[in-house]
Order: sequence, then C-alpha cells, then structure tokens
Amino acid sequence: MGILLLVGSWILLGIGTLFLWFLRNKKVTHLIGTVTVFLSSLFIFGGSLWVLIQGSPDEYYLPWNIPFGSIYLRIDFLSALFLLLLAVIGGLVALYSYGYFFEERTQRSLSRYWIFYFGLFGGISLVFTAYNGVFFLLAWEGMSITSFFLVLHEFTNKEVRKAGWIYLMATHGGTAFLLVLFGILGSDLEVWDFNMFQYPAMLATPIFLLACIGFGTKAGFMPFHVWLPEAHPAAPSPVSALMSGVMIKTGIYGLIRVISWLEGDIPLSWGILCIGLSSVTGVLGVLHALGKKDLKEILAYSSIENMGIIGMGLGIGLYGLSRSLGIGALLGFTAALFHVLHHGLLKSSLFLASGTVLHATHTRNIEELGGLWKKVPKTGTLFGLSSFGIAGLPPMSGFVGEFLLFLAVLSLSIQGKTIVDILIALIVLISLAVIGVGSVACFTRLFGVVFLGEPRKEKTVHLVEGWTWTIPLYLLGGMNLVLGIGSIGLAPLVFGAVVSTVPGIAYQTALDTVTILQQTLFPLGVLGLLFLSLTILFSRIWNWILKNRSVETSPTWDCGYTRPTSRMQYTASSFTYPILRVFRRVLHPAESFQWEGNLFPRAASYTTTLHDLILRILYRPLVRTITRIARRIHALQEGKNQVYILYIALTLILLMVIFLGEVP
Amino acid sequence: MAWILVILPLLFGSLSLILRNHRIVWVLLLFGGILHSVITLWVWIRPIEGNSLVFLDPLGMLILTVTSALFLMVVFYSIGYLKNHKERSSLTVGCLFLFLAAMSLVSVSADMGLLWVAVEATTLASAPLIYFHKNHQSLEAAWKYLLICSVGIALALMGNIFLSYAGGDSIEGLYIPDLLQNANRLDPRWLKVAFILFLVGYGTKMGLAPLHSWLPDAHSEAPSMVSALLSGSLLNCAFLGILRAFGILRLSGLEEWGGNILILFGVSSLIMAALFLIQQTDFKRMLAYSSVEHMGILALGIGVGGLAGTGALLHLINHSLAKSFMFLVAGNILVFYQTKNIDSVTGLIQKTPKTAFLWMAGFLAIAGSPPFGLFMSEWIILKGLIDSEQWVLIIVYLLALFIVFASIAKYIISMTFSDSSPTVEESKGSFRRNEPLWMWVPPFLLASVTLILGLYVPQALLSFLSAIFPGMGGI
Amino acid sequence: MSLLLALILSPLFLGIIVRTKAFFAGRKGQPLLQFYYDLVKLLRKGVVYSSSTTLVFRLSPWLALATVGTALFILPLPGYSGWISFPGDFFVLFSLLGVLRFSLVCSALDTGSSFEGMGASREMFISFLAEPALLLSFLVLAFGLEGYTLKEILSHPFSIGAGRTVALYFISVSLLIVLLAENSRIPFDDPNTHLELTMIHEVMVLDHSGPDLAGILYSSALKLWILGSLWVGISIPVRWGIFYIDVLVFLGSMGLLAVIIGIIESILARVRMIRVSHALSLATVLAGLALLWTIG
Amino acid sequence: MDDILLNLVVVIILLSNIRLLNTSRIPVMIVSVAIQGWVIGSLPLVLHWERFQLTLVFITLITVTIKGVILPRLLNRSMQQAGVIREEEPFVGPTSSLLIGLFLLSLSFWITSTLRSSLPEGLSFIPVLALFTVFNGLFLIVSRKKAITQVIGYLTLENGVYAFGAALAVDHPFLVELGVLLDVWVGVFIMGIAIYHINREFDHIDTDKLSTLKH
Repeated sequence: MGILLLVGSWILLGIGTLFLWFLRNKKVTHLIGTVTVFLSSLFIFGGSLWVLIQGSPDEYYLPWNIPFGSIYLRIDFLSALFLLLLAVIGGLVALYSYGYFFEERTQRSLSRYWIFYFGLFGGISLVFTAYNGVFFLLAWEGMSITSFFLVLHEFTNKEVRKAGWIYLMATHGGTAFLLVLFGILGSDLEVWDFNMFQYPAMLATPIFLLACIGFGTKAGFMPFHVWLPEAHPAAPSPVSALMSGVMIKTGIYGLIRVISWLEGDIPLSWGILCIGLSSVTGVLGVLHALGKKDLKEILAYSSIENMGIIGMGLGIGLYGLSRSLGIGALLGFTAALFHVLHHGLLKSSLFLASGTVLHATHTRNIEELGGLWKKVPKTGTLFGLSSFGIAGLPPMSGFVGEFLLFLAVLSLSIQGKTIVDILIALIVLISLAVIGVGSVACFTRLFGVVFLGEPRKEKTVHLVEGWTWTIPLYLLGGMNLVLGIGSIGLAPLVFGAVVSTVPGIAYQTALDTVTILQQTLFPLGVLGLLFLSLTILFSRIWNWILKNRSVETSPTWDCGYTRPTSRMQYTASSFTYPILRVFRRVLHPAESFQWEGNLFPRAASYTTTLHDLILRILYRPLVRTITRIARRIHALQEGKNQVYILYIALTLILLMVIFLGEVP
Repeated sequence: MAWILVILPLLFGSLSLILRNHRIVWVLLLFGGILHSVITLWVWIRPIEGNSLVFLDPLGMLILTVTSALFLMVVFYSIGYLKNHKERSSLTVGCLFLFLAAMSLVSVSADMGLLWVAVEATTLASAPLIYFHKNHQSLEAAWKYLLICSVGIALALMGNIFLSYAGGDSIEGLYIPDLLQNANRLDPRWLKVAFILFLVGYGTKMGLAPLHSWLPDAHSEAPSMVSALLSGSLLNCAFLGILRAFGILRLSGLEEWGGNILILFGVSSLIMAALFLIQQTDFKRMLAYSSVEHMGILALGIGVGGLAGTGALLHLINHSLAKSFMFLVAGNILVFYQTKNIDSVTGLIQKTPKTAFLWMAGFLAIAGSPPFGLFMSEWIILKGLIDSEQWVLIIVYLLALFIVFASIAKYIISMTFSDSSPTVEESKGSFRRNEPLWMWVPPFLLASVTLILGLYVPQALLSFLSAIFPGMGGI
Repeated sequence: MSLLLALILSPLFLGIIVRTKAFFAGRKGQPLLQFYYDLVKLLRKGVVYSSSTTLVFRLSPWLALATVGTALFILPLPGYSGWISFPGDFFVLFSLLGVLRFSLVCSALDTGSSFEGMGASREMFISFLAEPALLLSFLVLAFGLEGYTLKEILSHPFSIGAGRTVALYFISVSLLIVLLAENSRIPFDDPNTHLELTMIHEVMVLDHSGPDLAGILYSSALKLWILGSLWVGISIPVRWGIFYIDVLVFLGSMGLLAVIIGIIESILARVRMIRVSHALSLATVLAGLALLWTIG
Repeated sequence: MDDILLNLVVVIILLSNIRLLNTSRIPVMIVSVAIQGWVIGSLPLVLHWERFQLTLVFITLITVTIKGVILPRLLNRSMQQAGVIREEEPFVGPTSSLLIGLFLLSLSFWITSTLRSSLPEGLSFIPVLALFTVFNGLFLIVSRKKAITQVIGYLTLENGVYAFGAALAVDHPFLVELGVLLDVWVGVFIMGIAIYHINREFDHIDTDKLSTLKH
C-alpha cells in the first residue's frame, strides 16, 4: 500500500511533466506545477504514514535488465521517516514557490523550474526507497543532476554558473566514491540488493572511509562541504530550502544504511573517524557562519554545522556499538535522527524567509539590511522563531536532539570509563558547547541585524506577504515547536527507525533506552509547556500593570548624542569580531584598513572578510597545480609533424626495448 | 555474400563520383545508406559463413553494425548539410561511400593482410573528406593525418610480416581462424614483436596517446558529419585490428604480457586526454580529446580483461553513439555561430533550445553520467578493475574521468547557459534561429539509443559481448 | 522550597555583595534591602519605548522572567531533588540561560543603538568562552560521581573519592570564574559603572525602563542566585540530612558566597576586554585538569 | 657466388641509407631511394633464387618498376613543381644525422638480437638491415622540413618494411606484397597531390610552417 501510494505520486509527477512539456500558458503552467507537487507530496506523506502506522516495512521487487540492477523498492521505518520529512518540506516549498516565482518572466523558464523540481522531488523519494545498489545510484545521480539544473535556474548570472559548476563537481566526485564503495560491497554478487551486501572484513575501514567521503560530500561534511556555501546562495531560495532541508539529508540516510549492513563487531576506527570528521565540521561550520556576511551563505554554513551535530550523533552511536555500550549508541542514533527532522524543518523555513527578504530587498549582504521586521512582520516573527529554534534552545525541537546527544555522551563516559571514552566525550562535549553558543551568537546576529534595529541602507522594499508566502513558514515553525514540546510523542517513531536499522542491539538495552527516553523527554515537554505558559502569564501581568501607566515612545537613548543615524548601529562583522579574533590564527580573516588624514581624522574604513578555510588551503592550490602541469603538457602538441612522428618512433623503440630487448 | 557489404558502397561511390549532379548524388547517398544498413540487419538475421578472405564473426558484426548505423544517421545529416555546399556534393558523397566500403571491409576481413589493406584504405578514403573545406587549416590537418597514419600503417604491415613468420611453416597465411586455432604453435618471440608493431601501427590510427597527435587536428577541421564518422567508426576499425592481434596473443598464452602494454597505453591516453582538456579553447578539439580518453578506456578495459573487457566492448558501442551525436550537435553550433571558439559561443539555450538540450544531454552522456549508456559501461569497467583489485588503476581511472568531467562541464556550462550578448547576433550575419529537422533528428535518435542503453541493457547483448572473447567474463 | 528562597532572597544576595564592597571601601553603604525598593519603584513607573523597537523588545522581560522561572523548577536545594529532576537536567538549565541570553541580545539589537550592540557582542563573546568551561566541569562531576541529575551531583560531591577531591577544588575555582563572567561581575564587567563604553550587561538594558527594567534586573539577580547555588552545592558540601538545618546551611553559604564576591570585586580591578579570554580559558583549563585528575 | 651477391646487396642498402642521411640535395636523395628500391625490389629473387618461380620474377619486376622507376619520377615531378632542389637547414645536420644513423644501426642490432637466432643462416642479417632502414626512414621524416623529403623518408620506411616482407614472408600469398605496392603507390600519389596543394596554398613546402593547429 505504501509503495502503491509512492508509485502513484511518481505517476502524478510524470503526468505533470507531460503537461508542462506541452503547455504554453504561464499561469496554467505555474498552477499545474504547484498542484502536482502538492498532491504527490500528499501521496508520499500518506504512504510513509501508512508504513509507520501499520508497523511493518512495505516492499516491491521487479527484476531489471541492467548489470547488477533490480527494481527493488522498500519502505522501512528509516525511509518512512525521511519520506515524511520530504513530503512535508517538498509540499510546502512548492506552495511557497507559487508566490515566489509568480512574476517569472517566461513560461519556458517556469516549466523548466517545475520539471526539474519534479525530478528532484521524485529523485529524493526514490533515493529513500531504492533498495538496490544500481537503482539507488541512478536515483542518486538523477537527484544530483536535477538539483544542479535547479541551482542554475538564474543562469544568466556568472556567479550562479560558477556555483553550479562547483556543485556539479562536488556531487559527481562524491558519486565516484560511492561507485567504488558499492563495487566493493557487491563483489561476487549477481544483483546488488541492499539486503545481500556484506563486508569483506579486512576492507572494513576503507569501506567506511569511502562512505564518509561519498555520502559526506552530499551531507556537507568538511572538507567536502565547499559546494554548500556556493550553491545555496546561487540557487533560488525555495530550491535552497529543499536542498538544505531534505537533499543533504540523503547523505545521512546513506551513512545510516551503510551502518545497517554490517554484522559482527564494528572496528573502533569507524566511530572515531566519524566523530573527528563531524566535530571539525560542526566547529568550523559555526565559525564560518559567524564570519560571513551573505545571508544565505550564513544559512549554508549553519547547515554544515548542524550536519556536524548529526554526524557526531552517528559517531557516538558507532563508537558505542563497537564498545558495546548499547544505551549510549542508541541514544546517539536517536539524537541524530531527531536532529535530522528538526534541521530539515527549520532550515527550510529559514531559507524560505530569506527568500522573502531577497525578494523584498534584492540584496543578500546583511550589512546593508536592517529593520525589516516593520516591513514584513509575519516573516520577521517566523524568522525570529526559527533562529531561536535553530540555535538549539528549548523548547524548540533543536534542543531535543542536542539534549539526547548530551545524554549519550554522558552515559558513554559514565559507563565506558576508559580514557578513550572520556576523550571522545570531551571532544564531543566541547564541540557541542562551542556549536551551541556559537549558533546562538550567529543567529542573534543574523536575526538582529537583518530584522531588528533600523535599515542600514535605504532600499526600496516592496512588501510581499501573501498567504502563499507565510503559510509554509507558519506550518514549519509551528511543527518545530510542537515537535519540541511533544517530542515524547515522536520518540517511538524515531526510536523504532533506529532499532529496526541498527544491527546488533540486545533487547534489554533497547528497553533501558526506552525508559531513559521516557524519563527525559516527558519532563522536557512539561518544562516547555511551563516556559510557554510563564511567558504568556508575564505578558498578561505586564498588560495589567501598564494598563493605566504612561507608555511613550522616543528615539533610542544614545548617551546624549543628538542626531543618532542608522549608520551608527553596530555592524554584523563587529558583532562577532571578538569571537573570531580568538580563532584568527586558524581562520585568517582578511582585514583591510583605510585611513586617510594626517593629524585630523578623515574618512576611515575597516572591513574584515572571511574566506573559506578549506577552499583556501586545500582546493585552490590543488587546482592551481593541476592547471600548471596541464599547461606544461600542452607544449607536447606544438603542431610540428616531425615531432609527432618522433613520438611514434620513440614509442616504438621504447616498447621494443622494454618489452623485448634482453641483452644477448 | 559478405562482399556485398563492400562492393555495394564501392559501386555507389564510383557512381556518385562519375555523375556529378548533386541531386542524384543525394538520392544515391540516401539509398546507399539505407541499403547498407538493411543488408547489415539481414546479415544479423541470416548468418553467413565466410571464405578464406572474408567472414563475419561476432566481433566483426559488432563493428560492422555500429558503423552501418552511424553511417545511416550521418547520411540524413549530410544531406541537410550538403545543401549549403552543393558544388562539393559529388566528391564528398563519393569519398563517404569509399570510406564506408573500406570500413566494412575492415570489419568483415578474415585475413590480417586484407584487414591491413582495408585500414590503409580508410585513411586514403577519408583524407579528402578532412580536406573538405579547402583552406589552410584543413589542408594541414589532412596532410598530418595522411603522413602520420601512413607511417603507423607501415609499421602495422611489418607486424603482419612478423606474424606470418611467427607462424612458420605450420600455419599457412594469415587466415585469422587458423591463427586462432594454432595460436599456441606460434613462435612467441616473433609474435611479441608483431603485437608491438600492430599496437603502435593501429594504435596511431586509433588515437592512443602519445600516438594520437593527428586526431584533434583532423576531428576539428573535418566537417562535422565526417568527424562523427571518424570518431564513431574509424577509431573502432583501428581498434578492431588491435583486438584481432590481441585475440591471437591471448590464445598463445601471452595475455598478461600484452594486457600490460594495453593498460600502459590506456593509462597514458587517459592522463594525456585529461590534461589536454584543461584550458581547451576549441569545442571540436575538446570532443576529439574526449575520444582519446575513451579510446584509453577501451584499451584499459581490454588490457585488464575479465569483466572489464566485456565492459570495454559495451563502452565501444556507447562511445560511438554518444560521440558521433555530440559531433553532429557541434556541427549545428558551428553552423549557427560560425566559430569553434568556446568563449565566443554564448547563450545556446536562449537562441537554439533544441541544440542546447542535445548539447547538454550529450555532455552528460560523454562525461559518463547517468542515465546514459556510458555510465553503465564505464561502471562495468570499474567493477572489473575492482574485481581484479587494481587499486592504483582505479585511482588513475577515476581521477582522469573526474578531471575530464570537470573541464568539459566548465566549457559546456559556459556555452549553454552564458548570457547571450546581442553582439553575437549582430556580428554574425549568418546567425540563424530556426533549427531544421536534419539538424536535430539524427542526433536525437542517437541520443535516445544511448539513453536506452543506459537504462536497459539487454541480457542478450551482454552475453553476446562476453562471448566474443572466450573467458572474457560475463555478468 | 528552593524556588521560594530564590524568589525572595536573590535581591538580598546582591545587597550583601554591595554592602561588603562598601565595607571594604570604608563606607556605610546602601541598606541591604535597597534592591527591593528599586524593584518596587521601577514597577510603579511608566515605560518609554524606543521608536525603533519592535515586539522583540517588549518580549525580552517576559522571556527573561519565564526562563529563569522555568530554571528555578529544575534547581534543587543541594542534597535534595528539585521540583523537576531527570537525567541531564543541568544541561537544560544551562540551555535556559542561553534562552535568556538570546532574548536579551535580541532586545539590545532591536534598539539599534551602537552601545547596546557592542554590549550584546561582548555578552556573546564572554558566554562563548564561559560555556565550554561550565559544561566541561559538569561532565567531570557527572563522570566522577556517576550521577545523571543535579540531585545526584550536588548531594555528595565529596563522595567522588579520596584521590579525586583535588578535582573538586579545580572545578569550584573554574565555576567561580564562570559565575563572575556569566553574571558580568568584576573583573569581567562592572555592574555599577556609568561609562557605556566599558559596560557589558548594563549597557544592553539601557533602553529598558520601568517594569521592563525591573523584570530584567530581577531575572539577572535570579540568574546570579542560580549559578551561585550550584557553586555552593559543589564547594560547600555540608549535609546534615535534616532538611531545615540543610536549608540554613545553604543560606549561610550563599551569604558567604556573596561576601566572597564582594571581596573579589573590591580587591580586583576590571580587566581589559582582550584579557577576558585569558581568564576564561584559564577556567576551561582548570576544568580539563580536573578531568585528568578524575580519570587518572 | 651467392653470398657475394648477398654481401653486395647488404652493402648497397647500407650505403644508400647513409647517403640518404648525409646529403641535403633532393635529387641525390631521390636517386639513392631509387637505387635502394632496385636492390630491395630484387631481394626476393636474390634470397630465394634456388626455388625459382615465375611469381617471384613477376613480383620482382613489378616492385622494381614501381619502387625504382615510377615513384622516383613522381617525386621528380613534384620536386619540379615545388621548385626546390635543396633541403635548407634541416632540424638535424648531415654529420649529426650520420652519428644518429650509427646509433640506430646498433639499436636495431640489439633489438633484433633475440630474433636473429631463430632465423636460417643466410637471412640473419636481414632484420637488422630492414629495421635500420625503417628507423632511417622515420628519422628522415622527423629530421627534415620539406614535404618532399618527408615523402622520401616515407619511401625509405616502406623499403625497410618490404625488405622484411621479401626476406621473411616470401612463401606467402601475394596479398601482402600487392598491398604494399598498392598502398605505397596510392599513398605517394595522394601525397604528390597533397604536396601540390600545399605548394599552391602556402607557396612553399616547408612542413614546419604547417603548425597552426596546436594544443
């Protein structure tokens, strides 16, 4: 049944594509696109919900005539969870796109957008359901390519083309690693169905390395993250929302799948590798997010940071498995999945809100923004709420994930007791603390600078807040709050997904973990409710106090300065400068300071810009070197016939000498 | 019977050389192309036994079919193309037919000597086609092509002689089935020399680096349908020569030795192509270098053998289809923009949507990304490498493929999506928007075939391919 | 119980500190209950809102009070369990303080004043450095005492084991540093300076007035009380097991803490912004040392 | 009598090669190629005269006429058309060419060392000679500029190949030989045309000017 609904949604998408292909009317195109995605997302929602409620995986098998391939669809709890996320976000983003692309210039570009959106949507759902290596990889590549075209939507801009290229490179490179990975896993298999995969024992570590690189590229683990901060600003905001909300989660999904195939004892290296990678990812991600000035770039880096948190959850899980500390492991995986859901919801809503900002102001540079709340109050409210949530603060759902991760670390350290355990716990905890406070700083900065205070540059803001613009934001934010308070209600699904996927878990440990979850998540919910009700209570009290008092408004107190202007506000870069200054040895933010004027001060300017660390120290030099070598090599083909024939002669002689010549 | 495949185009060619009226010539071209492919089909249905000179074994059938199919597509394209070059029709068509005849001879010849003659004939038949445009560059390209390939072919002839001597008195002549049967009675010393000579000789024609130097020039200067044939069929024919020799070598127990040389050539071609594709300024040269890369992949796959060998044969089909269709599309772009310079081609997608679509699809195809066939075959080859645990080769292979992908992607994106500056229309008086059928139907057909091969690889085909070389490993 | 104590006595705590400082300065100083008078006075006033502020600004006092109120439900009397107690509850406590920070910083940025922006930035900076130390030291405690909840941790800190007690000293020092930093006391910040350029916490609330200001001040007093009681619970581990005696002991030690803070404030000078990072990294290093001690 | 003849052949082939190497006058080159053609064309007869067959004579006649008569005439004609009689400043001068030639000779000795042992007594020098001629032709093509000299080099190459054929594969269907003749003939014919065109297009036949297509 679940599969049937999914297939139904794909058929729907196919029909929609046909329509779009032949239609020429703009309005109808737009409408059909939106409606199709919305309906098919409903189908997918129903399908995954069916599986979750019915409580048993749903599958469908059909032989397929390509090497190692078979059409093997399977929805287990894990897939169902991710599919739910996809359905919710995909549908809402489609709704948002209706408003966002309403003034799109040509019908052709509209239909292009929608067709590729269908492709991406269907591709992701396929990735979550495909249960055969070849099938999975085809879906994977389809997803990547369609998203590449979506990134290129505003292709007339040179930056966009560059970003698209980088994105294509990243995703293709990642896929190469996956090819090798599946090739190894599927060696001496007729058909690469997932349930047949097993590990050659001596290759375990390389296999996980391959998986980490291949899937980590999509998930945005450092140092394979470079495409995110390029592609997200370049893509239209709904696309970034879908990509950052769901698509990068496919990397996490893949990693969990790879974990689910192993039987027997897991090498310790896996957990340590994963933890190391993802803690670096998280910390560096949040630091970059603190340093950047581009609205969507900041959001992209915050995605990277959250991927780091998720990765740490997985890492703790793996480590716990290999140390046979079951409870910690289960808590880690559960934390990771919780965080996946949370981040999907909130990051997509943030990207959508940033889309509204872009649409209103046509700039992504937050130093030029400010005071937008008064212009777009609903969006402002939701952006504030989402920032609050994504900073991982209670009672939003972001906190649940981090809290569970913290619990996992705690139980790991308390039950493990060896020095390595403590060190692991230390690493995770420190990076968790840095990420937590860092993201609070980052998002107070973002929200405060963009929406609060006064506009820093007078821009022509044409206000757009139709219902299609705000409804998705409300729903996403609201869902997040509900998940945060009612996490106990979601826990069974997430935990079920974890238990059904992770191998080698004793029944007793599962039970203990369940009790721990109950002990913690319920009070969390209570506290959340308490917090909300207290807030409301105080607001009531205040209204009552201020009922018969003088409430005046006057300009901001600026210590007696008579003519405060909006340019006197604290800038975004100086807001986080002190923090970055601590890490300047690592990050090397480029500073430029102009100061004309001798005795008497005149116009002076000071700017700091932060370039991506990895890009600077790793990729740029690499590309430069290869290009230099290539230029050298080009000299071999200077157009002289004689030289060419000389090559032939030399090749002949060399071959004869190497492969024949033995001294008589 | 098999002779018909050779004689028929020969006949048509001489006819079209004699009667110089371009209309008649076009009719001849269409008729001949269709007839040839029909006969090829018929040969599939009713297999025929060969004689001492010509025969049709699976390998030959493979090459023959690919050639014939491509020729058919090219026929449709060229009729449209020659509308703008009426005066050169008869010569071009004649040479096309002779070229076809030579290539068919290559694929049906059962005697190494005859094979050699045929390969040389392809050179002679295609040289005038490269000189189609009759300007400095095309002349230079033709001259280089002629000289380099003749040198190579001379070496291949030496190979023949050595092979015959390796046979000694035991084997009479160069009849391939004989050689295969008595392969173990060949004198290995002479056989080795013979193989090296074959490899260098036919390898020059096939465009294995560092013997590839003629290839970019010829492909970039020839009219696009000719480039399509050169890259799609001629290279295969040259490869057939190597394959024949390697087949004999395998049976005489020198597989390892010969395989290593092939792998060497494959790796060098991959690396060279990847490096030359960086900072390329001419999109037809870009395609040519990608051909070099794919030839490298073929050599690598065959050299490694096993599953990779089968993959290589599949890759041969896919590459021919994809590359020829890419060249046809490049021809369209050349017609529109009157330039081969990548930077001065802008905004394809706005001006010529169909061509842009095909160009993008073709990029995905030749860069080996799904859902096109090359992904499948490249992947099978990779699987073969993994099975034989050649980790270094795997790294080189993937790295080279990645660099190729990166550079081609860069050019294609900038050509397809860059903002079309109006100056292009103004400056190029010959700029046209409408895309007639002949321009996009043949490439579209080819593209769809590659697409199908990417999503559905018939088991029959796979087993056919893996049966070509005994012990080549199936799936 | 602890809830009521906190609600009632937190302003008094501030009063004690001020009195101590006055004593050391040789003045008579303000009455102990001065802060109650201030709060009442402020509550009676009207409010002035900046014209550039929005809902966020109004929200800040409510959020602040709500956060601290929620935190008080978790906070136990040392040796006894809080109203709500569950594994990892101290993490929730710290995150609630993060919520407080979030709302204050946002309200500061909402006014668009350069000074408040600067204050917000510095607040962020300090907490950025203080948080790891806090979490780390509690990891050490949890690991050493094998306790998941505040109750288990605070009940018998010295049951950590004879060899490890040194770790407790390290931790209490680092916690004290964190306490001073988080509540922006000297040497990190001077609560009663009047030069905006040097202020951190106070400058953020420049634009709050009347009841709003009262709410903010009260909540920060409560924050100080919360962290203080945590410190007391760890550093002064006198438990009689009889509830009322323990309460008295707790109150006494809180007073002691107030005096200590007062002494520190009157003998130390305020350090430069750059040096803040050094002091706080010292706190983290101390926590790390404590960890080593507990492992080895 | 027999070995005298053989030695004579050897000497002539060697000498012609050396002459080709160290002259820069094209007529001389053509002449020496012609002589080489005569000798190598008559190789089959010389080597296998004991089993005297008509076919052998037939082949010999054809070869000699083509290699020794027709091709030199063609070359002469295109030389007249191009109006060049000297190879000015080649990439490698005559003396150094000679040295390289010696090196190539020794190289071909070394490479064929394994093969010669398996040859009947009389033929053992042939591979060396033939390979040397082949290398020599390659070297001429590489080291000279004029298109016509390159054609001469190509001819030399073909001579070497033919020498192999004549020596080793004589008791073999004539396919190969016919192939040689056909291809050499057509090849040179086409090249003649090509040279003619180059001449007309660039009004010179310095092939090193033909290097506009690169990278």
